[in-house]
Amino acid sequence: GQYSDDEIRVAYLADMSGTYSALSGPGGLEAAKMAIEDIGGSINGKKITIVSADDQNKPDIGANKVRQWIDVDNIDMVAGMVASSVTIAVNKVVEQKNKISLVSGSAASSITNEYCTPNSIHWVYDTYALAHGTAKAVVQEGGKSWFMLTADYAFGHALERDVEKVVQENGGEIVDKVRHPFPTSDFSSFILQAQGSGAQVIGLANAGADTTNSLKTASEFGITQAGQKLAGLLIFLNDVHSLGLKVTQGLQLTTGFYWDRTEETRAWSQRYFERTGRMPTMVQAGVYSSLMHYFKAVQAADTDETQAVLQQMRDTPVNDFFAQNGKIRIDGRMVHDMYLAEVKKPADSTNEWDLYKVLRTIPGDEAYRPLSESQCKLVQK
Amino acid sequence: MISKSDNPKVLYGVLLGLAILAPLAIYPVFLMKVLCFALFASAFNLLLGYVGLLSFGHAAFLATGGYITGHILTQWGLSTELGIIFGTLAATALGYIFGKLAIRRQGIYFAMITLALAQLVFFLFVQAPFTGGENGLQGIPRGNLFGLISLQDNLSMYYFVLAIFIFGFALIQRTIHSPFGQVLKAIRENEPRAISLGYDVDKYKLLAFTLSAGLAGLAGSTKSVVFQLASLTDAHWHMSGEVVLMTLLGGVGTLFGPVVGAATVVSLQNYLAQGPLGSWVTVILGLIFVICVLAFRSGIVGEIQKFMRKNFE
Amino acid sequence: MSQDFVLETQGLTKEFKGFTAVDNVNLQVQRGHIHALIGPNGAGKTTCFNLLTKFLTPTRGTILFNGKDITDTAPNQIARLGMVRSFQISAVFPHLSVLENVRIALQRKLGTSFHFWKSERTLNDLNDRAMELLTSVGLESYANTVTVEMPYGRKRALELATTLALEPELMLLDEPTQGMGHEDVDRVVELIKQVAVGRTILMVEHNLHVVSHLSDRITVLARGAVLAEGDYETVSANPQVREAYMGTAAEEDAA
Amino acid sequence: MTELLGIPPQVLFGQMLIGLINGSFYALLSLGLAIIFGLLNIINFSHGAQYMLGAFAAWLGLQYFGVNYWVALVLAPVCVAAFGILLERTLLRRLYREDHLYGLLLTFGLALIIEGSFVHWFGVSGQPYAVPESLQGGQNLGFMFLPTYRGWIIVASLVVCFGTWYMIERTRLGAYLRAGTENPQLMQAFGINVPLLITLTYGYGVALAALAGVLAAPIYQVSPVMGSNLLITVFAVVVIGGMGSILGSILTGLLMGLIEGLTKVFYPEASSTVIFLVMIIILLVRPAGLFGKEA
Amino acid sequence: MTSANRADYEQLRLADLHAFYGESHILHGIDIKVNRGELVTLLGRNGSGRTTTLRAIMNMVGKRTGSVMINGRETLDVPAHQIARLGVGYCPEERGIFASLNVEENLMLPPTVRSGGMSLDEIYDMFPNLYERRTSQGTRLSGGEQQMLAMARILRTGANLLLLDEITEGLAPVIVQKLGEVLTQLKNKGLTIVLVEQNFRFAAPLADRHYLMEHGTIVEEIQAHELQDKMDILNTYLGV
Ligand SMILES: Nc1ncnc2c1ncn2[C@@H]1O[C@H](COP(=O)(O)OP(=O)(O)OP(=O)(O)O)[C@@H](O)[C@H]1O
Ligand SMILES: Nc1ncnc2c1ncn2[C@@H]1O[C@H](COP(=O)(O)OP(=O)(O)OP(=O)(O)O)[C@@H](O)[C@H]1O
Ligand SMILES: CC(C)C[C@H](N)C(=O)O
Ligand SMILES: [Mg+2]
Ligand SMILES: [Mg+2]
Repeated sequence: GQYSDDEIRVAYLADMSGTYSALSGPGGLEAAKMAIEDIGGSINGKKITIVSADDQNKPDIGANKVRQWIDVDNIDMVAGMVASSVTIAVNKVVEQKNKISLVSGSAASSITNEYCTPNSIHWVYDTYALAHGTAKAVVQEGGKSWFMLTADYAFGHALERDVEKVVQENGGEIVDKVRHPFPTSDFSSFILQAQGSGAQVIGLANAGADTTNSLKTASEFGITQAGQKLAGLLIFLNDVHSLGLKVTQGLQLTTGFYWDRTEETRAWSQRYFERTGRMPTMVQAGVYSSLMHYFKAVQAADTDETQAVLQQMRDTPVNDFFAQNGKIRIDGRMVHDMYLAEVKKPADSTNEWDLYKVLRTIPGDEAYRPLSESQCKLVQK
Repeated sequence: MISKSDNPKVLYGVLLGLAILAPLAIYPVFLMKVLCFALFASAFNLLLGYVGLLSFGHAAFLATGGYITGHILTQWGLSTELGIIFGTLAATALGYIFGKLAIRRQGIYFAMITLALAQLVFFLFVQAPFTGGENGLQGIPRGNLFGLISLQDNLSMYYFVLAIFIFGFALIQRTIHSPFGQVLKAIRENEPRAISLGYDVDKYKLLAFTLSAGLAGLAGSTKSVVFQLASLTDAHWHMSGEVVLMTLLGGVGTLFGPVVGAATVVSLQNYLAQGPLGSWVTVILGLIFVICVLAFRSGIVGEIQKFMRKNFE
Repeated sequence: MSQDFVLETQGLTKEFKGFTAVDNVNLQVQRGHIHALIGPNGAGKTTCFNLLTKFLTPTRGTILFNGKDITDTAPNQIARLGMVRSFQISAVFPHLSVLENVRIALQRKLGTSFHFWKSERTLNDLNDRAMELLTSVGLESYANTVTVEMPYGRKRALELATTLALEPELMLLDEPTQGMGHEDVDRVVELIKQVAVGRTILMVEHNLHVVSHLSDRITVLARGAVLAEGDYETVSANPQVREAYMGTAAEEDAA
Repeated sequence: MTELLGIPPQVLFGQMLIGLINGSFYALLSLGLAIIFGLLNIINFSHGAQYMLGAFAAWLGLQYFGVNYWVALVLAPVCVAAFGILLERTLLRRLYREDHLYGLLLTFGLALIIEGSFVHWFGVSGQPYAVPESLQGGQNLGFMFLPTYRGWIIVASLVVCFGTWYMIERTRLGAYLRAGTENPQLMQAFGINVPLLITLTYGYGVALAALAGVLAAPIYQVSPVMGSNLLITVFAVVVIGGMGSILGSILTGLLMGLIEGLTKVFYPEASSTVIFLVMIIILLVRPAGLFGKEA
Repeated sequence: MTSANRADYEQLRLADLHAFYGESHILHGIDIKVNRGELVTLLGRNGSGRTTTLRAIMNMVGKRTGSVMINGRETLDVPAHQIARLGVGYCPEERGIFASLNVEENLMLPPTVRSGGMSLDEIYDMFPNLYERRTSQGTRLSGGEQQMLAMARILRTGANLLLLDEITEGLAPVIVQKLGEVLTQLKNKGLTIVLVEQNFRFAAPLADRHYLMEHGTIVEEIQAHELQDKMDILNTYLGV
């Protein structure tokens, strides 16, 4: 078949040192390397090489890096991609240069909505799914009035928008909201405002350190004792791990992956653990899964030519430890089951990484925005 | 080297030759980035090195140039040159306003006022509807030069950027060696004396500040066209700090110092980040600055000049 | 008007937080005079000087220059009107050449000082005039020296040359001989005599030797107010002045 | 219920109290900066990193040596100060005669090194540090629930700040410090060991930062970037207060905390910008800052 | 009585003293000897190195070689801050008044190095201007008042070897006269004084000896009684 440079060149772009590095970062790179090893280091006799870089969560750095990778290093695809703002910028370049991007880190549902491109696939989760998992569950359990605490940037805005819609659809209301600068180290006054609002639920539309700080502050001000409930709308395994169960117990969250769910997830995660000393987040698992799917498509199509590979990827359902029967839609959304989980009580946890109890599986079609509501330019109506 | 530096014309010729041939060996987009930052640092140096004013808010001009040009090119569909000219003018105007407010203060207070003003500008860019917030202003078209030459091609874009850089650099060089430059020098040397000779020093500083802001804006406008993106990074105070570092690293008050400093910093950021030392980039940058401050205080170009003076005079 | 005053103050007063440093001073400097301001330490001479040159704002009172009220005029404007101060601490541009120092003062009149697009070579037209001025203070051989490298006394001379370039009507000198050795003192006295031709000079000076040799008229300040006024003989004969300021030194120094 | 500016008074007072708490951190940090700037003429850009080191020292101590909060409160500042003193003796010392730009640059480089290393070792997601047993819980003040620990922060930092102020403005040692700031050589000629004085002062300034770090550990996450986020704001506080003014940096720290708190009620997006707006206005009206002496 | 109180006790001795500022070599081998209770002057043109000599004694120059004996003790390796403790008081040319301290704090600043210094009252008696302005910020004083303050504050410390640089500069003649009287008093109390002066008329009647400096070396030593005879030498060097 046809292979550019006689090699398959992949790239990994993520926040390697900043706020989001623990949930993606070097751990995601390790997952990518596992995928390369597992496929045998080469496909159809063509060697696989990988480059990686730190985008520092800055759109300009990410986009420039990818532009250079494509111009100079002739990469065929890029995986990883964390901050939504970076992803949207990178996807523009990737589209312009006709390469492939597999997005595992970002959350904003706009990536496959108003910013969709034919060259990108959004793999793990998105804000729509988060809203339809966590927020919906909370409203249905009776948390009708909400106070939104939102990170004041693209991702927070998207999450806030998706959550508002879900809450209203399910008969709840948003009584008030406040946007905090990104990042913020002190949440006390926001928490105080949330407290003053009298809402039943405080929805945290932020991520990483912002979420962990909000949670800690809330516990300090006795929010839960006073009868209000917290909904962390985007919580990663490492957040819970670092905050500890005492602070986070009972928190409900939506995730695209949890290591201790099935035999396959445990087996893969165990291998990952042996290499990194940590259990994988959904993003890190997603990096492996998305790359593996890509490699298999290259293998099957026997080329690394963009459109051929993309076609092959779309035509094949995703079936691995990460997703069962996942399918890639025309707008770039990889639709797969999501899970509503609850953080365990310290007493119920048997080891350091025994953190979640999966409450419910949310079927993919319910979790993700239906194409009928899509604004993506690729979707024919 | 010696004979070259004895005759600046020869030196300039050689450098120009190198600049024209460079994209054959080096990735043009990287070179364009270097040129943009070199112009930015040179503009900053006009202020710090030749007027003695440390602005800690120069990012605001870089960003203003970038955003305005980006907005014009994406929304108004004007030609690339016009977009850049308007971006530059906007930064110049902003520079005038900053200057008006800050110029009466000195030293650290001047630095802090410029920082504070730049923070307000940053806030504006975060909040304003047209900037795309955190996402940045994306998909700026490179367009055609004079409606003829497509700039989509990296090489033609490169020569366009090189021309802009040379224009900016020549303007700075001329400013320094102009009657105006003489007065600036006098002000830096002994301000009260310059006042007593009847010079309205604030006006001179203001003009210098405005010029510097305009050139910084030019760098930002050009950069946004090259990368087809204007983002908050350019407006963040880190950027204001970075340009100080570039300038000091290369050599304050030397013509080529900022250029060398910018090239060094940009290369480090570009090439170090992808190597095995990836997660140590910050640490390595930190180390370099520490070493520079301790051992090569006049910056790279400054030290070379000192060395030449010592050994060949 | 019977007498022609270049500079006049009326009721000039400066208060610092309840302390009156300059107290209702009426000073009249006659055209063509060398006028000295003397007085004991803390009498308010420097403050007075700073008021006249706008480095301080008066609490009360007016300052008239050629009959025009300049109490609220900006310092650089005053310089343009023809009243120029020289500084107590040597005021030169240390890293410019001696010639350039003088040229800076000449340059303003050219009207190209904001022209950042012109070559500095256009300034060479001023070199002849600058050399003339340097010659007049005996610095012609130093023209291309970097100013820092000159001895102290010469810097003073350069400063005078620079000031003269502005063709001031009135020059204000603050302790022009402070910190100088005897030789230099004499040279500066000579210099001041030279440049005083056709101008008015107001100076603050402690060296009675200098005062007695140069001044046409002397104002003695004490505790912020005028204690005595007149020529050297009159003033030095005043018992109050002797007690507050001169002590028994007067006769020796005037010698 | 009556409302002030459309806000229930409970919320308003609550926010002001919260502001005061943040202000306490600003005060401690800007005090340290002001002292260091005053005596060493160095704009200590590594102040944020040193604050972070304080928090990390407490965290590491607890994690690996079982050092409890109260011991850490003393030990961490001492350790970080010792580290600071080492830096001062080996590096900063060489720069005293240079333009303070170089001090700024050096300390900036140091901050990059320190923070970069910690990011490499610990990642950026914060490490938790529990509120000490005896300071858990809180008081219902009627208009708000004040966690005991936050109350403690206000008290502790006020005591430390005003103690420091007293020492500098009212004692002989303080007079040496102030004079040493202006003319170290002459102080030396008067028989005062200025290098030692400088070293100790730097150590003290750093210790204040580290102390703030320890105080912060239980309420913010202990993270390598916790300091750099705060630093630029603290600079603004120092300048608004008037560079080198001890009292100015303390009072302004508290005041800016309050203003920030209020902004969070009315226009939260601007809360990280408002201090800069205040700074511009203050400097235009009072060029030397609120408490600074005009040159 | 210890030897330290004998009249011929050698309080300061410089031998082959060289001093440098960075790379510039300023003093080229100075030899000076001052006995207890003597007042000697250093005369010379601007830039001849008089200030540098005093600063070298205080270890305030970049580098120095040779020998500086104070009270019979070699001090070349003594750190700057310990020199004052040997009983040396230094009044710098540029006065060195501290802006952040008020007048009284300035006065009280230098630590006492020996007993027997003047009391605050005595000082205020001598300089009433200072008493009047005692709560003002130090640098708000007029030039002359600052000069008084700089001089006064080392009289408080009890130092018995005074290094005074141009103390009459900028002072009104009456004050200069008074200072002359003060110096005579101090000398009579047994203090040793090294005086750098431009004002020869002021220095001449006070001094026991004069050292004439030129280009960083001592070119002439003149005893007080030889002054008349050597007027011409002074003339060539100083233009007196
Ligand atoms: N900014 C100020 N604040 C308060 N007092 C001041 C200030 N400036 C000067 N003074 C006081 O005003 C008085 C007059 O000072 P000024 O400097 O004018 O004296 P002078 O006549 O020049 O004395 P000298 O001959 O010693 O230089 C002094 O007592 C001084 O302490
Ligand atoms: N810090 C310094 N660095 C370099 N050179 C210096 C320094 N201080 C003084 N000098 C030089 O040393 C020489 C001697 O200066 P010094 O101050 O000792 O002279 P002086 O006899 O006291 O004269 P003055 O009357 O000016 O006080 C001069 O040439 C001077 O330029
Ligand atoms: C990994 C995530 C926290 C990224 C973030 N939610 C974003 O999309 O910007
Ligand atoms: Mg005076
Ligand atoms: Mg001297």
